[in-house]
Amino acid sequence: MKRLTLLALALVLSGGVAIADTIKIGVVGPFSGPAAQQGRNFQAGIDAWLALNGNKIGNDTIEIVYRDLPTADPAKSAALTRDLIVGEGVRYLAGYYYTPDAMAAAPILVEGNVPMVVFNAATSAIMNASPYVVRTSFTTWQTSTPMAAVARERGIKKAITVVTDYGPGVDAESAFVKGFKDAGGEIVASVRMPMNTNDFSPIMQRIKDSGAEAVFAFLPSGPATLGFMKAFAENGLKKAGITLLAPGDLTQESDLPALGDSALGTLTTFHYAVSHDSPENKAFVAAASKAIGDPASLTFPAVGAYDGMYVISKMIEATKGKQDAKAAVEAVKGLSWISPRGPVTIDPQNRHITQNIYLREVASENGKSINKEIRTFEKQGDPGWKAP
Amino acid sequence: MSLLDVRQLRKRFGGLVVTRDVSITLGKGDRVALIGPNGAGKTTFVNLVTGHVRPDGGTVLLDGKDVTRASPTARVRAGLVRSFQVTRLFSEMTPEEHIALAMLQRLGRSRRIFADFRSMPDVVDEADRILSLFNLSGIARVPVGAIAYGQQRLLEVALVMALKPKVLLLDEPAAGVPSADIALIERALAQLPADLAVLMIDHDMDFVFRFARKVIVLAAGGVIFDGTPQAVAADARVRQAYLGSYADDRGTA
Amino acid sequence: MTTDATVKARNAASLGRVRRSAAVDATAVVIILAAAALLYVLFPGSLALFTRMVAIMMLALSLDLVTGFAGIATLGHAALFGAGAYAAGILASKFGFTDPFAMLGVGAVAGALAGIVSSVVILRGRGLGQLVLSIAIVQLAHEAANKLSAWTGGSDGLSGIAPAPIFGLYRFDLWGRTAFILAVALLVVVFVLLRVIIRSPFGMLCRGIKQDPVRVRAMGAPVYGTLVKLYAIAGAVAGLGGALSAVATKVVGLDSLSFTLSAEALVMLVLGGVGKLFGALIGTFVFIWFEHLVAAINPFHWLTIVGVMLIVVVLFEPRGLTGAAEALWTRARGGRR
Amino acid sequence: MQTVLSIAADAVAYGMVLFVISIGLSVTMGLMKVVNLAHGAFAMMGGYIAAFATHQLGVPFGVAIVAAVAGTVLAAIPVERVLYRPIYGAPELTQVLMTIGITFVIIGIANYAMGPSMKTIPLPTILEGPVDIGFRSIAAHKLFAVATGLVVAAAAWLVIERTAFGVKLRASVDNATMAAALGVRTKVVYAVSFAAAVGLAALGGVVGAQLLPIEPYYALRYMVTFLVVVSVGGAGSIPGALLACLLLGAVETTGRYLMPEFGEFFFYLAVIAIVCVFPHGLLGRRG
Repeated sequence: MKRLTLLALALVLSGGVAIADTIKIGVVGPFSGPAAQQGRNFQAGIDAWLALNGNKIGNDTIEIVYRDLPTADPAKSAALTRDLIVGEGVRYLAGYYYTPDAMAAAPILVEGNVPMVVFNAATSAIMNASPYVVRTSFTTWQTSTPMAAVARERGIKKAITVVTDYGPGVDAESAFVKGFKDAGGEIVASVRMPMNTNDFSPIMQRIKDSGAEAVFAFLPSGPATLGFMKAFAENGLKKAGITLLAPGDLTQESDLPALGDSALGTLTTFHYAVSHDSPENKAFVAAASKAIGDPASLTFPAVGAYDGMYVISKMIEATKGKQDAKAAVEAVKGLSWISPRGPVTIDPQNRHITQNIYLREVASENGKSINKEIRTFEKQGDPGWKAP
Repeated sequence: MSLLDVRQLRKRFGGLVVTRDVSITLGKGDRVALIGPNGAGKTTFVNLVTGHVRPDGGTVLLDGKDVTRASPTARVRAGLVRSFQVTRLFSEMTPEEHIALAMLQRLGRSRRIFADFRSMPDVVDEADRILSLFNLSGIARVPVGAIAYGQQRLLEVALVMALKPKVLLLDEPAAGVPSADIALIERALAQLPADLAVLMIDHDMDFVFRFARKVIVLAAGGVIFDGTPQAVAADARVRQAYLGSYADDRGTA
Repeated sequence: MTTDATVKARNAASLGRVRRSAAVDATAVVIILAAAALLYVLFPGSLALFTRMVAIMMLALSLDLVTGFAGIATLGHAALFGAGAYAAGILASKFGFTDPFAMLGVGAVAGALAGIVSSVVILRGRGLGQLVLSIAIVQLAHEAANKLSAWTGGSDGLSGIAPAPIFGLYRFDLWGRTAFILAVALLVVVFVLLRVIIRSPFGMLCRGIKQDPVRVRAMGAPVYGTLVKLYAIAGAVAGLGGALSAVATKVVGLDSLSFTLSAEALVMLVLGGVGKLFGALIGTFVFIWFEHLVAAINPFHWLTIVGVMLIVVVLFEPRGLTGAAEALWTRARGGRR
Repeated sequence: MQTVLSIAADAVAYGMVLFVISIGLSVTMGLMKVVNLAHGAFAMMGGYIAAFATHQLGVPFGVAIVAAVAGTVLAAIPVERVLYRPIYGAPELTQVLMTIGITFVIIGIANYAMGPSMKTIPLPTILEGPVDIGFRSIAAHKLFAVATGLVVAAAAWLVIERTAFGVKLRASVDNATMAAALGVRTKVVYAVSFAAAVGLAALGGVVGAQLLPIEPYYALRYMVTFLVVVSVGGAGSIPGALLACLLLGAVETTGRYLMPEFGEFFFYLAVIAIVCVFPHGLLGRRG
């Protein structure tokens, strides 16, 4: 432990030396607690990548160091990140499920000379918190914006937005409202629901009373989505022909079995569906399913982690095992490859991933609910990002 | 001038009158006993005087000032102190700390945040004097939870003494004390300052008669007797209401 | 009767006891400093974690004042911690006052104010009602911080806090050395002050209120006012902890105002031993250290292990780790005798 | 008017669901004087058993409910013997810690055994889909929850207030030594009451699962809500708990409809107001 620390110290101070050694990657994610499933998906994505590509990059062996951060806790995130950099001597940081956790870690990167690859946290502003942040997930703006076009194309004139009252919810609302208004639609109301909403009936009443033809909804993936979807069906909104639109968080694959038939027909836009039809995805899903154990619990954070590992491997290759965060990040700017989700590029300007966003419909296939991709919006950047 | 002057105190709970125009005066050095059968309204009377229950009518004057509407703590600070029938002490604190806390409160120093009573010679001296007066010096630094009940009763008296009251209401000071230790309590009571006005409520008649120079008898919420201990036994109404055979025994003895 | 000489001797003995208490405090300080130095040398890479630990120790100490010494059960104490954290963070990020001591000062004041406000509400309840009111307070504070996102950053957290170097000399470095030393210094100061306060007349009054508020009132002392004042002091300590967290980690999140943190602090305190300041320190240290250790091995089972730990403590040593240590110590001494 | 009625119906339905889940807690907390934070954990246990029974064993809903109640009670008996007996009559703080500990362990076990994903309990066709109640349609399972709540409330009230067992229970709580001296086997009384409370928790977990889905963190997620409604009602008072659930359900539902963005404020401000005015809860017994 002590020696490793000293070694890390030497590496930090000397800027790294190009000899064959072990390169540690620190991964921070929710491995316990209510979001443990998403953390397991991080792990599955990483394990899938290692299974398909091995743990050697050139002469160097990579080693993953996990740190558990069960909930959004920026103070703990900052402490864990420092501990990983100076205590464990990691040369790459990865993971980060929640935005505040990524925001807390970002200011440390320059001083630590460590790049960070965000596997999930989906707020646009993270990219401006440090020049050493690269992201392989999505932003809520990115996944929500195409939905506005879909709604207009389907002839919807009046829509209501219903989002959970916190950062990502507000992002989703802003993205949809902007897109929908720009396309000539009318937003009849924007409702923000408190985080701890158990009974969605009054919200459904609001939707009914608003006279909207469609509702755009955002809820964080988790138990509340079930209540929301059920309330939507039970309060007769589905029957009344009101269209439910949402970014894909609402119908993540691991929740679909629980949502059951009530979710059928729901339209969502998202960057990844486990059912995506491509050889890259087949290979990924096979490896990741094996890694996670229960294939039904495989969902979107896994692909963020898988692609994140790819980006990190390219960084290591480019810097030849040297500790040089600037060069590593430069090397992946503009990097393009075929991800399990489709073709992707790291935007050289903001280091966020440019990708296809798919319109999907929840459909039943072989007795199993899936997010069936029915349309592709190609090469979508992050419309929510503003140059600092 | 009287120290405690209770005039026409009245209280009813629902339809039940529990205190019926009770008037009592206590002067300097008075030793008065308040007795009465169970349910006579003694406890309510104490609560009315100390301010824990608001009266429906009447006034309470303490040293000439009207305290009828004053809060219980304000009355304590004005010099009206009570003791409890069931010992109420701080089980994790020592007798020394009890006395010191009472004194600090009296001296207006109990709000101090950066101080230690052990570095206040006046407090240490007086606490020591009071404790030795009650023969508690030996256990001055033992947590109260670990000392004998009789000693706790003594401490209760010592504690109220440390508050230097003008008027003291003693609620059954000998309750629960083994009869062998009653003498100790009596000795403690004898140590009370001569000019203090004391109103004692108790059941133990011998105890009351030895202590009090005046006896007030309460029955059904009203005062039915106010006179000397010698006369109380002879009073027909009291005999009827309360003393019964006990008074007869005394008379024939 | 007492002569001058005996009075003098008695006063001298009494002052001797005061000095002995001071010596105990000094020993405690030496132990804290030695432990801190040991951690500094052995785990130089983990100082950031230890700094966070100290911030939470302040919360546990503050909780100990209220729960351990005055007997008020609360599951909403993080409201005071969060008030300090946000006040310090907002001062730095929105008003540009980045002096760490200014941030700490503002945090303490905000914590004290939050303490007064929550005490006014919490003291209206008794027993269970008190618990529920305390939960309501922290939930409202959490919700308010979420709504006021223009000031607090909402659920994304408040970032952009860049504390200036201490005295303009010692900047907050990557290794977290400056922050750690600042944290330990603050902890020592707070610890000693609290020891003094507990022995003070005011502290005796608070302990008295816990054991029998009726008796305290019968002595003419105010119960309500005393408790509000205690809450203000506790708030200042918790607020200082929150501000320290903001200074050291440069971010503040909604979790600092959460029911979860409140409950966790209570768990740590009870683990260490309620009613003893050292208990708060040891409980926090053991809990967080253990969490770190177990989480590194297998995070999935962390909750189960904490649960078992709590059950074991309640069943076998309700006085917590310090209680167990005391019992061992007494037995060892008894054995030698 | 239509809207007002509609919101009122939602409020009643939500309040009754809360009530069905919380009533068992009213028994442990009010009558047995145990601040039982593990109540949600037992409700969750019931939910898991029902989900397992319907999905894996394919039994009908009614049987699943019985299995959930029986299974949870069986599992709770050793827990009561070993872990709850030592904390009867202990200070609130001790009870809080013990029951939080139990909750954590149950969550850990649930996570390990059942996985972190949500579990659903399929409803029989009769309870699925909306029912027309004149001015609007409402989910049948909500009506079922309302009916269950009313039946359970009536039964619990009868048992506590009108039977010999109820007398023994109240006597044991008020003065255990005295009750024992009078020949009441207090340990048995406590164990039976606890079993009943846990059984009610399991029932609530199953009936309420459509609104509060079963997953490992169920036990923590709704802990505060259960604790709050029971305390506001006045621990130990069945009518009080019912009143509190309806009142807070109304506050929450109306708040969510009128000003959803301030929904949480309404709920907790109402809680503070009620507890400040009624320190022992709406219909709580003093002392």
